Amino acid sequence: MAEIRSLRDAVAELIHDGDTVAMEGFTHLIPFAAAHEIIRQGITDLTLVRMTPDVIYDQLIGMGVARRLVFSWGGNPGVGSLHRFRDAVENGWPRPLELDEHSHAGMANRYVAGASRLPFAVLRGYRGSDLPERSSTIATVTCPFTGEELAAVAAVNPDVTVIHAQRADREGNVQLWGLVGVQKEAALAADRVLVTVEEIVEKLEPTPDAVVLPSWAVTAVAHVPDGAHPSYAAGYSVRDNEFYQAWDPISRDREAFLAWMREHVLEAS
Amino acid sequence: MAEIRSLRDAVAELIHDGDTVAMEGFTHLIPFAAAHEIIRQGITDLTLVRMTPDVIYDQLIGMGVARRLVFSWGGNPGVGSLHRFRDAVENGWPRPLELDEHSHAGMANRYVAGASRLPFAVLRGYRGSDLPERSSTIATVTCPFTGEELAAVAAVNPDVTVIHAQRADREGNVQLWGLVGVQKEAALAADRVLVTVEEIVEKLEPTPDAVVLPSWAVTAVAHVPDGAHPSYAAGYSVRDNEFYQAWDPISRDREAFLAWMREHVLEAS
Amino acid sequence: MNDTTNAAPGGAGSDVANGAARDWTPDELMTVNAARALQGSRTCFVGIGLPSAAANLARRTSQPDLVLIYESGTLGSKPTRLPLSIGDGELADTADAVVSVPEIFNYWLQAGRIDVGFLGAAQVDRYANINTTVIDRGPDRPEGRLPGAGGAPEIAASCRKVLMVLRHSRRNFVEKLDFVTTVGHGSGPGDRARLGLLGQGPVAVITDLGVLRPDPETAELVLTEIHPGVAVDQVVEATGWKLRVADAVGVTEPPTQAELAALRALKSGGDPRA
Amino acid sequence: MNDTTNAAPGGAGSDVANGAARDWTPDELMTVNAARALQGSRTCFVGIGLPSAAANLARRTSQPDLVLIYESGTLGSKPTRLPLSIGDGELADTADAVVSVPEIFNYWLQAGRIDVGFLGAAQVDRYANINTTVIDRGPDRPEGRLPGAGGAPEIAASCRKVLMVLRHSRRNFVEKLDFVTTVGHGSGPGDRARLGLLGQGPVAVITDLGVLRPDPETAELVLTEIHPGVAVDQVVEATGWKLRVADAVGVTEPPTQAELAALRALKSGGDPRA
Repeated sequence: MAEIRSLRDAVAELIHDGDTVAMEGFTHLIPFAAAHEIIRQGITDLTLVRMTPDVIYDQLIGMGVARRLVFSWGGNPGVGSLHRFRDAVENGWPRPLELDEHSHAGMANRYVAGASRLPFAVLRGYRGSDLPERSSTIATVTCPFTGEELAAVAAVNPDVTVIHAQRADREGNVQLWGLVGVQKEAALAADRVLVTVEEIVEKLEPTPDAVVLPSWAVTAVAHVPDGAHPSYAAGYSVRDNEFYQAWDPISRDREAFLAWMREHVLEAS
Repeated sequence: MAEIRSLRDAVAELIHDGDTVAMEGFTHLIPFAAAHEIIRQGITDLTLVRMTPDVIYDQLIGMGVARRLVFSWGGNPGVGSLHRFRDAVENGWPRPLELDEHSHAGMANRYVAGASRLPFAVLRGYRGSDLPERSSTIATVTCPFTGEELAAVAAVNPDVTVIHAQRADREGNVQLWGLVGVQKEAALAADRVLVTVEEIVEKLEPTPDAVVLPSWAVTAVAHVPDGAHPSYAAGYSVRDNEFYQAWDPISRDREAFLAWMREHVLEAS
Repeated sequence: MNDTTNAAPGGAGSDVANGAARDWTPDELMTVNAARALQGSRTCFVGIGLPSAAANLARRTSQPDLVLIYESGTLGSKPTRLPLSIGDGELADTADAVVSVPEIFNYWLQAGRIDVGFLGAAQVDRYANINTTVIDRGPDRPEGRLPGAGGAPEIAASCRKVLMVLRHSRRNFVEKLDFVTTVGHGSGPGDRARLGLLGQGPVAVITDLGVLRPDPETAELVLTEIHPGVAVDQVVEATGWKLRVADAVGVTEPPTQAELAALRALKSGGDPRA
Repeated sequence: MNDTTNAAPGGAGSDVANGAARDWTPDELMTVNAARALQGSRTCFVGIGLPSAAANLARRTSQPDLVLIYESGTLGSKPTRLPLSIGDGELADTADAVVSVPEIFNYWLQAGRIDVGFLGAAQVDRYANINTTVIDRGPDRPEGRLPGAGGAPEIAASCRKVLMVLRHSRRNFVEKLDFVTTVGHGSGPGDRARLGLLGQGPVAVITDLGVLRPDPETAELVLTEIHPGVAVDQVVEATGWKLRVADAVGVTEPPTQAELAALRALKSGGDPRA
């Protein structure tokens, strides 16, 4: 059963140096507050997993939290490059960053295999692409019925998955809706699951397009209103598109980035 | 785009002798009215696919519509045997019935592969069971990353899938909710999709736990209120458990069965 | 799941309660003891029929927080009356979450998240393997048809442990299965590991006569408890193989009034807590 | 999708509109023509950035029934203003259905249900293969990092056809890709079939200078149309390989006032139909 904890306690208990951590949310419901808490606690050497390592991972990577990134598209959506990600990959600043790079279809299926506790998933993918040459988690498998060769991708099973959701009840049952992305799969693929929520309610009311994670599939819930900002939580907030645009000049410059992180993350709480 | 047709026209246009037809609905939303229309039109030599060939397939099989059955559990849920199914398998009455038999997990994944247009799906299944000995659609595949041997099941891609749903709008977009079973997968695995609905509405309102099939993924919609009876449509009807119990004595006897079908199906419309 | 065994209602248990004027039936003894066997489990994948009655009874008595999971796609169903089928509307209406059938099998069952799988059976052998597919009726007759596998093979493979509940007769407890639908302990110790089956497999078979449990050394089912009023010989007689009997056979506790009231209310459609 | 190409805004097209006092920009020419290219398609898998602007413009002009599908999991989005990201809330709020990301890729894209995939790119070669992964910056410098594949490899593989839209420059249209992220026509005719790619692949590359289409015989991109005010030599000059030019190069129709009004309203956040 999920325990309801403070964000600080939950991060300290669930996430450790060297862990493989997935923080998911496809543009929507991105767990920024939890990422900031990881940075404040100085947790490091993480393998970070995320289909779209956008601004949230730019911040983690720029602060030197990650030694490895597993991903499929690393940009600031609608704005441009992730400058901290590029600086780490191109120049090793503040530390080198290993990459395991996939397509979205491949990453989505890696989570599906992880959630299903299968060692791999099959897809029609990567054909003719150079991507398999750079990854040890892409292979092929032959259909035993038709002889067709298909792509196989290795399951992802994070030590911890962190997501943000709209609501939990006092038992720790979690409900999210809107663009639900790959969060269910990422959560079910992990050994431990931390969910930050906008609100803790007495009873979860059925809601269209909602995903419910029962309490017994969640490790800890932390009440963190606006914990997805500058991303958003449908029904609670809208995407702060201006912040994403403002991030471009902040993140271009190492010093400007560090100053911003000091002011808005390290010295905040 | 789905066309809105009468049940009679839709069945006549979409379903032909010798087709592979899946009629899905896991206890809930079983398309009985469409099955009765198939019987009335004398369509025959079908390969019938269904995870739980309960009373609906007992009727089709007993009327000699099917030459082959692909399934995973054939009983009258909560009541007992399917006597027409047993009579066909054990005694070849009214005609022999070939079987391709799976577990639920295997059948569900065969539909998933079909909907994904992959030739097969992988699961941890059938280990130690005698089922693979009797089926040509169960094999094994080896994980290219771990070397583990897993079960592979061949995709199911019916010529036609028939389902019942609560609502469609005038554009042919379909909405169903409650126990949604494997209907989305069965529909997306098929070449043609026929949906009977309780109601045709101006606009589909978002509803908790609903599946929406867009009009461009559906071939035809027919307005058939109570088209799932004696099964049910959540929000419109309740399961007629008494009918399922009454079916047991009706179906035990060939003559009683035929008399019932004559009165309630062949001479009805 | 398979609730359409060929066992006649009451079965071999109908001559059980002949010791004293007891106010319960053999089936009630079986269901009450099956419900008790769920103690300590949080999540239960429920087969229809006898397992469903037992799991629902457990939720009404000692295990109010038991999470019931049905293969129709419901997580955390809380029905107020016993569902006839695994797809009765109330299972969805009262659930914490409703998911698709592929999801329930892939993300929830196969992933090994579920504490206990609760199965019925048509035929069981000494290693708690199950046949629900076909019955051999002899060389001149066609096979007798059973409903088939349903969810059982993967429930027995993936849940942390498995409970089985069925009526005790020589027809159900056989020397050799006509068909292995679902593996319990295979042909003995080590077989589950060799086959790569995740959970520990069947830990108890609860019948209307008593309880069988696998020997920790040999994995063979051993009679460990009889129900009040049942004799050991009676169980041996109702078993199609030479049944091993534990050195000290226990006697199960008689049903309490609360258990019986809850069970009867469940079956009659009422809610004893209402 | 990749909207973070390295092309400067305006790009090579900024010196295009020098023939007459025209009231449109090269980017508007590109987007209007990209929108027109969607005619006859019912369903479109939309990359963010230039493809999203074009697909939304098509829905506002000639193709009001165009079904927009975003990899964030929306089927049939009808946004009233241009989304900045593929995950803006309005995409979900206005959709016919919202599904998970695995489902959008497996059941909808991979299954080959979608008429047209609309992609941007950082680098394109003469066979309309795409690089959005890394740029070779020479032997003494580390590779330049691009965003990565996103959905592109499987969009290009699975949609019935593919449209591409990007600004025309020698940096974007290269002799040899530094990395093949996404296959267009591979190394020529027959390659898609050999690789088992379902759809027919790229059928047009729409730029701010004109339109390139694959030669039916060789699959090599050929300049088939220029935009009003653009010279053929200008396009050849802005292409990093020796660009083949069709025997008769057409000139695209100038944008209509309705197209320009709809595009500008979309970009400014208003709804011209409101």
